[in-house]
Amino acid sequence: MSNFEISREDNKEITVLKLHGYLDAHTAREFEQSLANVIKEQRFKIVVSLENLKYISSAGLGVFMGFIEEVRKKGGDIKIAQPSPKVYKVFDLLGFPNLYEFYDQLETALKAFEKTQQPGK
Amino acid sequence: MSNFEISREDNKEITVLKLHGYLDAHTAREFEQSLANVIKEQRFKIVVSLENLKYISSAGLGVFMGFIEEVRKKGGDIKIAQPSPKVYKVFDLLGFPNLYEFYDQLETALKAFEKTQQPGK
Amino acid sequence: MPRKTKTTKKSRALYRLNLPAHSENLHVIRKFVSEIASNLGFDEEAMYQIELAVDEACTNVIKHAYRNDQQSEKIIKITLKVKEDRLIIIVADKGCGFNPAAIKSPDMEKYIKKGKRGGLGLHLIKSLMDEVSFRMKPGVRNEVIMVKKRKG
Amino acid sequence: MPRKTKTTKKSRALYRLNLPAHSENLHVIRKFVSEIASNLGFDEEAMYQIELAVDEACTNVIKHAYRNDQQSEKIIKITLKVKEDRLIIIVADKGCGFNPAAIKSPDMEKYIKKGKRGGLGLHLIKSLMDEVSFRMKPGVRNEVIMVKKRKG
Ligand SMILES: Nc1ncnc2c1ncn2[C@@H]1O[C@H](COP(=O)(O)OP(=O)(O)O)[C@@H](O)[C@H]1O
Ligand SMILES: Nc1ncnc2c1ncn2[C@@H]1O[C@H](COP(=O)(O)OP(=O)(O)O)[C@@H](O)[C@H]1O
Repeated sequence: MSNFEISREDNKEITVLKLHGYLDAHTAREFEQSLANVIKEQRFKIVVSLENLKYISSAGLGVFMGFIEEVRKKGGDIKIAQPSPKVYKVFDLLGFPNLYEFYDQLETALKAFEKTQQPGK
Repeated sequence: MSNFEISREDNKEITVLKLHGYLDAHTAREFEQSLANVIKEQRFKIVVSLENLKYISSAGLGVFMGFIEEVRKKGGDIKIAQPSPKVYKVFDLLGFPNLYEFYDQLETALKAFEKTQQPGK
Repeated sequence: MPRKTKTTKKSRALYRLNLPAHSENLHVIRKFVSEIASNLGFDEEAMYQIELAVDEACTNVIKHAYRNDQQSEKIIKITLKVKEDRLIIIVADKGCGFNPAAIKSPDMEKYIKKGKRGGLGLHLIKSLMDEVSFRMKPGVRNEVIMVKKRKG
Repeated sequence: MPRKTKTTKKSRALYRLNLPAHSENLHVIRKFVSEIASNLGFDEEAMYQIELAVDEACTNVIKHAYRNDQQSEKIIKITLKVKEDRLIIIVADKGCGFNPAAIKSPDMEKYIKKGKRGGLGLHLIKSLMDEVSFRMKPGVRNEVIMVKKRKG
């Protein structure tokens, strides 16, 4: 009876991870594992959809931080889509909008990957 | 920020009280007050809809018991409509189905008043 | 000190909640208990039964325990002991206490005829839980001890 | 004994919760705290802030407090004191303790470059609550004391 779930959709070279429920120090492991799996498959264009995420704590933010440098080195990115105002506020308090791209719509997050050719370096 | 609400609809001579949320020893007072008001207006044909009731404790059942005799003496009745299986189970454990009419549909509860002319004695 | 048997992490878990005996706290108590029950793998029906039994026991503390006792702090103490095969829930007060043996099962027909309410709480608790017992020390600690079995 | 000022029922309310320092209990803790905050009339945003600050303090207890201390019972103690104008929340452990003055605010750019995580919890707690203080007695009782003002 977990209060956190992840669903995954592969969309050409982009992978979308949709988070559902409560992301805290208990459930962060699951998210970490999912991200690690995607990266192991050499897929570096990642959108994390937070449309159904009800809650996030710093343990959840830590997972984003743990992978971003590696992903960007490989020419990819982790973009964050559809956070609720409450969830966005937490990212905002910790300065994430300076470091990550946030999108209100899933579609615009996906399109943002098309625009940039080989971003990063 | 109450977790219990009542809405009322008067339908010719029948009054429908719709309960929402959690009915416990704290919120039972509100239900009691609503029922008392209806009866004060000399309206004795009452359907209580539990479609949106998520929880009931014995304090909630007590409210039904407190008024039923008076209402029946006046030729009326309190009928109970649309309990969820969980909520019905509580009524069932205390033998309420022997004492009250339960209906799966609101409409059949309303119709049951038409069928009986001057029920009670 | 060596223990007799190796216990799993969960089988030793202990939860204690002390809070004011006010009816507005019943919702807090139910959420608290049902979240723990959910973590322990109880199904929806069992969760509802546990919530209801604890609510009834706490409602009794609020309504009855401190009635003639305006001086003492009106506190409900809830303890959950998680064992491998069962969950033990103790609801305790330090009010007036009562004699559980003297409480009869309610006769519903009579209740309705008299327009009298109540007497249902203990009956429900006994119906919903696998074991119920009592320990009374009026003014010190009165306990309703409820056991719900965990499915293997 | 006469009190200096007349306090309302709510202003004296005291809630205590002791439970095992396991991350699976974070959800229980958040629900518990937010139900009480809701009863006290805090709005949705304040509720989220309180939940999050308490979660962060408890996560620290789980991750850090008992690290080198396998013997002691790993318990989180949460106390809520409801005052007329504010809610005081104390998260306590009896683990190793720490020096709050030595904890610096995180430099996010550096964190990302190093791929290093953490260091965000205390920063969040300070951002979310109106007052934060600490009392350390390693092995006995280490407290994070958080205050959220109630709107008048
Ligand atoms: N914690 C308690 N402290 C004192 N008396 C209690 C307590 N719990 C139950 N009782 C007594 O047992 C009786 C039966 O309780 P119960 O079956 O819950 O019905 P009700 O609360 O509706 O009377 C109460 O009327 C009360 O006298
Ligand atoms: N309850 C506690 N017991 C022991 N150390 C703690 C406690 N809370 C915080 N700390 C210390 O403070 C540091 C900063 O905590 P925090 O800002 O939450 O970041 P993080 O937990 O991610 O390291 C921790 O790394 C730890 O050393």
